[in-house]
Amino acid sequence: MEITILTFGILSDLLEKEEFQVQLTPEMNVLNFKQYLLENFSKLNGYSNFSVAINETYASDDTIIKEKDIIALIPPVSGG
Amino acid sequence: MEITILTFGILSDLLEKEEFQVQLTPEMNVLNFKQYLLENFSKLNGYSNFSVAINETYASDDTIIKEKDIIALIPPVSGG
Amino acid sequence: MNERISIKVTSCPLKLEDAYNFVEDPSCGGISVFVGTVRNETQGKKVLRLDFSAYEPMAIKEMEKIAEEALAKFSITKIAIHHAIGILSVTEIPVIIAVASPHRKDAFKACEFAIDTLKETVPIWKKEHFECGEVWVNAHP
Amino acid sequence: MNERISIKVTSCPLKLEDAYNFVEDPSCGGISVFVGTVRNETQGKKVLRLDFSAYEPMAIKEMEKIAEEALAKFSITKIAIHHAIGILSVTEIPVIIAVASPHRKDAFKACEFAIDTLKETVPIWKKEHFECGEVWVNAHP
Repeated sequence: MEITILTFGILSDLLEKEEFQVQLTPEMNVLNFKQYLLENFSKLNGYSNFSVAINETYASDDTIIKEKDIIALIPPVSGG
Repeated sequence: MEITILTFGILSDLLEKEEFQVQLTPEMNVLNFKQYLLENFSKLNGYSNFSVAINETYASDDTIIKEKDIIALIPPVSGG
Repeated sequence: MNERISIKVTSCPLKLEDAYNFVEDPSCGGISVFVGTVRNETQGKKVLRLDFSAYEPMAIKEMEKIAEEALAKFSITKIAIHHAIGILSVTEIPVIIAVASPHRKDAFKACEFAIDTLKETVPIWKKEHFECGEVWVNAHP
Repeated sequence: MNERISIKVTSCPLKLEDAYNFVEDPSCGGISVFVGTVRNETQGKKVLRLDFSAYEPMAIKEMEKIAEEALAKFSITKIAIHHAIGILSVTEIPVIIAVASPHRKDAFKACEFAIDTLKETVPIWKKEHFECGEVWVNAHP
């Protein structure tokens, strides 16, 4: 299934894009998705210090990614 | 010696004046001064819940009152 | 007076931007402001207005002491303590305290210290006016 | 949205009076305001400006959560959480939080809770610009 990924902060700089699509296997959870990214995007250069939000809400490692989900890669926040 | 007394808050209401003079014996301390007031001003009606400031600074019970001191009777404050 | 301190006792309306502009500083990352406002009720009774009076020269001295103590106790850069006197209606402002510091925790702590101490030591009094009478706040234990 | 909450993420300059006027209420005796300001240095390095970016719809949701949680945890009446994005210079204002409550302790606690939590959870990022380079704040442990 095709999933849209949004990137922010340092991750936009590392990946050199703010949005892209990936093909994921069904029933993939967030932890496996992070591993997939680290293995397939060398530009991340092993940078794993980020959270994942699904549909504008923080997701836990065992959340299953579903078709049409919008995934955001959230590096450590620094607002305020 | 003649001493000027300033009153504030409820004490102005009780004594019905904001300033008056009293004749005090020399070497009187603040504690004795408070007793003097309570004995000589029946309008106070026993109201003893006040502090004494001398020359715009809080005074302790054993502070000696000196000629030309300006004494203020400070009921519990309620600013803010 | 210490140029890091702004003290005011006034019968004019207090303005938030006066205190804020005084403490704002390029070295500071946070500003904590406390604004006291007149409530419409106290202990279940409807308040019409408050009447604040002060022993003004002593009030200013005590407010300066609080500001100096806050500068000594906390890592803060500037502090403003402004108090209004006279008659104030509901939502009007008796007191504004603003504190600027490099790091925010210090500003919060100093601001709370200043308002707590002001309420204990500064010779200012308020009379509450109700529909049926008036009372000096705190006068009776 | 809850009428006791004002949330804003904007590229326009934040105004203290907007947050203040929103929370001011006749039932309240105290208003605690926190204003974040851009400092001229960080860890000994001179800061020229900060560039704030946000995942805006999620930032708004997370700020609403903070406001709802503050209303549930503390005896407060109203809360405003406003954040600016874009480029800000020294002394300009990235964030304003204002909280009104009947009694002041609740306003202080809720205001500090809100800024602490915002800095942990709200998806907003700042890049510090120095004379010789730039860095995403917090990006590296």
